[in-house]
Amino acid sequence: MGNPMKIRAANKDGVTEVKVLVSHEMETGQRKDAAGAIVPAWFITELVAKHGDKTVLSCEFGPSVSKNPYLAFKFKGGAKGEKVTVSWKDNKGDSRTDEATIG
Amino acid sequence: MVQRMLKTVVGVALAGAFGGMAIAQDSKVADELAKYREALADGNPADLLEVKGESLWSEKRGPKNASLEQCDLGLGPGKLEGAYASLPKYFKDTNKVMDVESRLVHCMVTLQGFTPAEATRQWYSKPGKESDIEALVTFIGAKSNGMKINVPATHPEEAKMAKMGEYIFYRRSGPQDFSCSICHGQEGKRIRLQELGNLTTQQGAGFAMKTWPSYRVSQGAVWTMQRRLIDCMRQARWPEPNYLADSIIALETYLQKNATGTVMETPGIKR
Amino acid sequence: MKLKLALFGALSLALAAPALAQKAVEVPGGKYAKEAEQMFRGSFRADNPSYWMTRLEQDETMKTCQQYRDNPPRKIGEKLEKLNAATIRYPVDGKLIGDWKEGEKLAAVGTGGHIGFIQPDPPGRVRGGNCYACHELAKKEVAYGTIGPSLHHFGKLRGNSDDIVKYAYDKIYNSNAFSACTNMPRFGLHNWLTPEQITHIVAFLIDPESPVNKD
Amino acid sequence: MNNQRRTVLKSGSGAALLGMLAAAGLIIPGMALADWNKAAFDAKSMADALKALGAASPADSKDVQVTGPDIAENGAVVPVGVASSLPNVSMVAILIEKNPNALAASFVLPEGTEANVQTRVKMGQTSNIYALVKSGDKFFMATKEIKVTLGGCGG
Repeated sequence: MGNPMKIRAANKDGVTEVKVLVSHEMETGQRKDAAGAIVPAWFITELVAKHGDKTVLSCEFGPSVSKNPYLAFKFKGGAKGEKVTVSWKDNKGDSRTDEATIG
Repeated sequence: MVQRMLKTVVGVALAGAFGGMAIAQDSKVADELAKYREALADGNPADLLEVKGESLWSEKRGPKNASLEQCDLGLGPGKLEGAYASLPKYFKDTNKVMDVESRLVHCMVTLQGFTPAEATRQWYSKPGKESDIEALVTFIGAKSNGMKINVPATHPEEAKMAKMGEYIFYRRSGPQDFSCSICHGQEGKRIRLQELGNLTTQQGAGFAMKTWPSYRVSQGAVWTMQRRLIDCMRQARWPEPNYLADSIIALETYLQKNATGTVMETPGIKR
Repeated sequence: MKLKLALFGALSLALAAPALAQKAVEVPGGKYAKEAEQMFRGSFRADNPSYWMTRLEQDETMKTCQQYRDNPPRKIGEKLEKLNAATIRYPVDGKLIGDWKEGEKLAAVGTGGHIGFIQPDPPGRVRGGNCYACHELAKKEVAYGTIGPSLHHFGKLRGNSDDIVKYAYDKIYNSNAFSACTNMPRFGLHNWLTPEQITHIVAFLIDPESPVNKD
Repeated sequence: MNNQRRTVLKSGSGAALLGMLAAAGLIIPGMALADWNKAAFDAKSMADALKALGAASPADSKDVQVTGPDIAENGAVVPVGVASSLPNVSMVAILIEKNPNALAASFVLPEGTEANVQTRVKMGQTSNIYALVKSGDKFFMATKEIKVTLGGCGG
């Protein structure tokens, strides 16, 4: 399940700016632990942002996206009080969805 | 004669131009570095941990199934606003000068019934292994955001700890002849591209202390002040002092005393 | 008689003044210095390997520098400088200029020598001079520190006379031979760098082909 | 979500790509990562990654920008973004030439989403960063070098 995301969404002049911070290890699969063993890859592969039912962004990530991924983008529309939801899933099949209200 | 003069003039102008280029290069580096830091500041992963710390604070846990809400961090049970900024301080109930982490562990032991070993087992996070203490300290620290650091060290025990911290600050040893003061005892210096600050002054200590706890992008984790100082000693190529060791609390007292009056900006984010 | 006394008083005052000025800088820790040392020594795990703990030992230079907050009176400073100058050893073949390319690598490496349980260096980690942490050297490296002076164009400005070469070698081997209580580590004294490695860094500073002396 | 994106992909050269992946046995219906472009993310070189994205030889364009500072204080977190003033941008991607796998992230932008996306990536060393943009059915690209610097105490 992971920890909750931090999602900020603000509408200005008809454009909604969304900023997302995700709690995730984003392990590359190339790092070695203290004992010298490879730490298996573990990273978010897909992330989708929706405004209501409409997808406003879908992303594919590789392991070189930083730990605790950050994402910022803008879409036309969206009004104060409406919801933006963000979902991700990782290569281990874990997933999570959080939502924020447009301010 | 005129020709020679001309040559000199051109030479000086050229030297000036080259000097200017060097400065221009440096200031361009500084500008891009500022851009980098600014880009990180909006979206600090420490915020995620702060939220987690908040729920850990009120969650009933441990053998006594109690929350930490009655924990006294120096300003009274449950009073969090400004508590971080006024630590370390002397506590009558333990007859010790304690920092935020030693006091937090004290509360986990006395209120929640954890053993000290249980409470400190994961005092810092590792990839895939989160630390409750990191989350709680991030939350507690954020409750002092915007407040002034206030560690005057007027109690005799606090004054003594600050003095002992000063001793450790100047203590040189190890295969690199280091002390804290080697890097942090002068104005306007940097190591690689990182500004160091003179920690013996209010300005320097304030600049350093106000942003902790901080998310360290190079580590992918929030570091508490204990973690920060223990790592300084690792970087000095010394052995690591124990977590919550008095000598770390002494250093913290010395630094917070020097920084007193500086407004907190926490959690921070840095290299 | 009265005059004599007054004179004597003035003289002794004058004599005392520098001593007083020196005294104004208190020993770090003040009256708690001894207790602070005990507290510090008591901060480590009892089962630490003993060679780790030797890193807490202070030789006379370290102790004296700490006592004077790295700013010892000139006389004491000179004594330390002599003491440190006597420690300098040279490579067996006597050659003080090595391979600047090796020196360039050593200057950039900041790892090595980390001990402990949290983030020790993995076995076999290269131990470098970490020169860029404190000094500007080759222009192309923008991430340089300013704790020490810029060494850009070191050889270009100073030439490659035997004196300059020996100075560079000696300074890296034992910085305290020149200025007691300097911030710079004593790389040779502590065997942090071997004499041969030091000659490589000397070459990096002196060789006209080294990027330090280009651009 | 997946259906919608598949539609977008199919409308462009992604259809060929899907076909290729399916042929390679990389797409198995119901698999958790069915849609994740494994071939592109696994590609070691820029050229292979671009090929797997269906953008074998994108044209350089002044209307595409890699946003972000020229210098990173640490390679673990490097803020980068892609911005473009080209019309009908439906996809953007960020590639890092010298990383073990060049492709860092790709984004499908439905109509109404601006061609301006920012994220943070890891960089093993100083490298060129490429912003790839799909405008209409053509690919365009821009590049910028980001210097990764070492930190003070040396790890």
